[in-house]
Amino acid sequence: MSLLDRMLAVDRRWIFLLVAAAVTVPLFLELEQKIEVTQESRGVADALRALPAGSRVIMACDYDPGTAAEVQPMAITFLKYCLSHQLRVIIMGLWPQGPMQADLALRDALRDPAVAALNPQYGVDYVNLGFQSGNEVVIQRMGSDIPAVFPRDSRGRPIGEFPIMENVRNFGAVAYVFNISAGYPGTVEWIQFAGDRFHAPVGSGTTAVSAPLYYTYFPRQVTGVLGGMKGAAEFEALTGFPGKGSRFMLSQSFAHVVVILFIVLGNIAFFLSRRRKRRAEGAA
Amino acid sequence: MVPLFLTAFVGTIFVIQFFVPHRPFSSMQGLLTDWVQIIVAFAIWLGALNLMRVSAESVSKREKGWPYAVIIIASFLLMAVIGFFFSGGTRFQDPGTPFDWMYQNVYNPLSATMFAMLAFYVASASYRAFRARNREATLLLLAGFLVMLGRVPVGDQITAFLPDGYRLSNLADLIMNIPNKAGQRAIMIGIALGIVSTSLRLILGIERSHLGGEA
Amino acid sequence: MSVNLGVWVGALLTLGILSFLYRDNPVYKVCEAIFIGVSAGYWFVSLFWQNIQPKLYLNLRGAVETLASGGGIDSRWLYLIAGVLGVMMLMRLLPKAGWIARWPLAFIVGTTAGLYLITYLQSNAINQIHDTLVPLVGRGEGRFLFIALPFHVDWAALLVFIGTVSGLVYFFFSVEHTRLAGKTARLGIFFLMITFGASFGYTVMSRMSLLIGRMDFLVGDWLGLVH
Amino acid sequence: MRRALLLALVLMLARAGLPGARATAPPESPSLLPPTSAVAVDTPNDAGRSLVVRWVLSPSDREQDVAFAGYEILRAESPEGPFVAVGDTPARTNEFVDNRELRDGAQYYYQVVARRGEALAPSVIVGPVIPAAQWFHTGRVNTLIAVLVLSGLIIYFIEHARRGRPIFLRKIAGLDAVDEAVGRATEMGRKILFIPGIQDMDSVQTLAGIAILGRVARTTSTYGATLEVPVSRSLVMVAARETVKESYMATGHPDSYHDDMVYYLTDDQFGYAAALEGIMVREKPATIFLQGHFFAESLILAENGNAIGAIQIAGTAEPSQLPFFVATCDYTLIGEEFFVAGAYLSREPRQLGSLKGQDLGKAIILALLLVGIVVQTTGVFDFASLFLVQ
Repeated sequence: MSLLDRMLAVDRRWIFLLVAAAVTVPLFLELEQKIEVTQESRGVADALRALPAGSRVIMACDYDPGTAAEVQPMAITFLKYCLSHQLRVIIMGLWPQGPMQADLALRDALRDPAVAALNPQYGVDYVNLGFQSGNEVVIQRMGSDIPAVFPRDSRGRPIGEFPIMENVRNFGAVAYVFNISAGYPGTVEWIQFAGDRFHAPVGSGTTAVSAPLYYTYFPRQVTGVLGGMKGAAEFEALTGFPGKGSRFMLSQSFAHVVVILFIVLGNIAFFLSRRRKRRAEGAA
Repeated sequence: MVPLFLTAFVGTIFVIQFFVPHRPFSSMQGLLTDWVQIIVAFAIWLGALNLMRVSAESVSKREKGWPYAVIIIASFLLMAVIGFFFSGGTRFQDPGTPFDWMYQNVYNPLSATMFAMLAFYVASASYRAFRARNREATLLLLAGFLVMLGRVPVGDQITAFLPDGYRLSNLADLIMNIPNKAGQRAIMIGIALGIVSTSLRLILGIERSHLGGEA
Repeated sequence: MSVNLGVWVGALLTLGILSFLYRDNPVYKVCEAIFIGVSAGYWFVSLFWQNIQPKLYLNLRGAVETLASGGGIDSRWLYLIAGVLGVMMLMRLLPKAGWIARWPLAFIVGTTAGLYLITYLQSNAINQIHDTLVPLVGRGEGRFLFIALPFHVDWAALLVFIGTVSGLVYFFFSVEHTRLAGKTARLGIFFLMITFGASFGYTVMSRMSLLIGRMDFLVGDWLGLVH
Repeated sequence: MRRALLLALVLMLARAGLPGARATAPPESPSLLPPTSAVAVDTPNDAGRSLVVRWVLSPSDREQDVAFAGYEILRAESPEGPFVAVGDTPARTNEFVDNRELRDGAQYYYQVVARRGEALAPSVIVGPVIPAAQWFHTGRVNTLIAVLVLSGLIIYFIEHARRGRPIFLRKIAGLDAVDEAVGRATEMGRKILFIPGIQDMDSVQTLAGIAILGRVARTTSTYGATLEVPVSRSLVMVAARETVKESYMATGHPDSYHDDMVYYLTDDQFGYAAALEGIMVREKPATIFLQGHFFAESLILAENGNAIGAIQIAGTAEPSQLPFFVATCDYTLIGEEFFVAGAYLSREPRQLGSLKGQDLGKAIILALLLVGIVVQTTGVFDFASLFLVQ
């Protein structure tokens, strides 16, 4: 077996080990990374900045722990920004795990000094309406009657008890919808129903997998898109709340370089070995 | 016959209500969407119960790997009992309930790790399988490289010698905003037409494979 | 190192799943079985408290109470139909009555078909056509490379337009891909491949982020080596 | 040379589109002024019981005026009052949708009050205005036309095909490769693996995959090659068996068919992938078909197929998995191509007909795009506005 063939036939576990090292080692390094901001990310931050204090925003959490690494930092930053700028946040989810992830994000956000200084109150400054099954049908229904879709919050209390829900009948009472999306149902449905049908301004924070598709809706159908952990880092930079997104950028860089090197090496070995085989066949 | 009628009836109502805001369509739409939500909840229940049935059969027949089926049943029951009886009823998601503990410390890490495993597979496929075997694949990989590098800070660091605005991050922006947008749009329009025709066939009862052949 | 029991449980389960990378083993299988069971239980519970209880049970209880107190029959009784359809869904578990599950299924399929027919047409076709149609040439100054032009040209929009049109031509099946159609389709596949390349890059990015999150949990939250 | 030009063009474009500078506002004025020229109208295109109040912002409502609290909306059923608060909006909003206990056909009057702390500045009273429901949503005529035209075309061509009229579909590269791939496996005396994805029969993609299986089975039966179809759903197993059996009957090789060719592994996504991985490594099939609805497991499957050196022909409409297939497989049926292949091979007239209808829909869109871009650029008429849906 030639060196090339052996190179191609290397045990996968070595590759696994290299990848683990590439993402783990940078976690120990403290290197300042300059975050280049894309216009899609800027779109989300600008839309938030344009909202007057007291406006209601919906944070729709359509993701689960499986993809939380990418989008949880966005939820945290979004909450920090809103609660420190007197924007009232209505949390909900079309994925059952979404509102629970939002609760985790809330715990983090409420610890931030800028948020803690304002001492936001449940039911007044923010509320968690919980999960509702039915996918896009839920959004469609919210367009005409939010209280009918969410008669109670995630803890089973009637929403009539909460000042934040006063006069909220449909998207007309909501100044911005920020959807954190990890697939279906998610941003596509929010755009199609809340945005296109009921004209609510929609912004999206999403996994990198979905970002290329959602960019197509920008800027008219969606005001902004945060794509993956990089998007989270950009959002953190734009709002001035540094967090996990920024911290992980170095690992992300390393990981990408490693993958590219793998592809290049693999291809070199593949083509050299193929050429050698052809030559051998030609000689024979 | 009934299922075909139901599909046609409900489908037509939802098409009409887009164009006719007047009652009764507006209120029917509200009621029907509520029903859908309830039925969908039962459908997901069905999935969970089916899993229990399959696992129980596996245990009773002592199939290969049946002890794992016991673990599946046990962890399902544990989660269900905790959620129904020991986590404060409708307040089951409150921070501090046993249900919340299970979510954070069992469900959360397991689900996150399952997906994180894909990173390893991507890496090994990068080495062993992603080949510039033809013009299409070459183009794809090149665009992939540029985006991968351009979307992390390292891309701009290795092209720092170029003037601002001509670096890898700008090139990645360009790829996302021009060819990606155009390609996605072509695909989206195609998909839209495909969905219109499938939906139409469903409403007209031409397409009925979901009902298990003839219904 | 963490002293929190929950973090330890999470870390051990994480390692159990990761052990599959070395090779398939019983520890991995146990963790996988726990995952399957717990997630099914999770859905089971949350759907009950967040959907069936408030939407079905409370509505019907309200209707019964109204009737019992002499208030007559109100519209909430209609929810009984949804409940019946839901139970029909569960009938699939019974071998003999499984066919009845087609009714609620047909109901859901009808809703989806009706909703999708409109929304995809609107959001994915009509709105995208609208966004593609922008003036390509306008008043003002423009340039082509380094040559100044007496009018403004929106090169980006022009390229997006060409890409969209040629991509559509590729997905055209009634015409053989020869001559003009063939050339345009080839241009279309060029745009499509760059699109896939972009998705490829973003998917890799996504997967790596998830791994970073897990590794951070292990070395940070659990071992406490990173702050 | 052309490439250099393209690169230059690309770089030039990267420079375009810098954000503009922000304007600064004049200093604030102390007294509180009311909003001017309020109007109230029936909410258009709705189910009734709703009215819209709009106003021009009070001159006091500016960003520098932090004490400015917003607007309160008062409503009465006669111009004399009594006026009752029905809602409020934050500063710098100029519209309020009132849907609080309104009756269709009744008359209402409104007043918009600017608020700064305790200070109030009411607008003039506007009204009467009467809420009503509409029978047709006027902002959606374009969508209605699109629905009717498209549906008409699709139904027409389904009927057309059903009457047995021929429908032309172009060649698809991945399908032409089927013979070659099967032939190679036969020569090498190795198996052919057909993987129809991990979704159930309710996915259109699974159906398309099964249709392609029918064609592959015909070829394997005539070549005498060994076909294996491991599946992850019991219903898919039933359907796949029927299809393969039929193909073997049709080519006159019913004896070569046996039920074990199609077998069930597991419903679990990664369990299925792991089992297939084992099969691939052990049996080293020469050709692998990946045709159906795939998710994250696609990568694991395609990688292993590649590692054992099999010819791989993939097809799916799942956008997130397509890039991996293109990068790892020899041929890939992309999106619609995959559906067309299924319909084309199954020869099902209704499928063929609706595809033709779709294609004509695409032709219309193409024509609209080409005409539209010219009209839009010349500026004689805002063609794009025809595609605005409310």
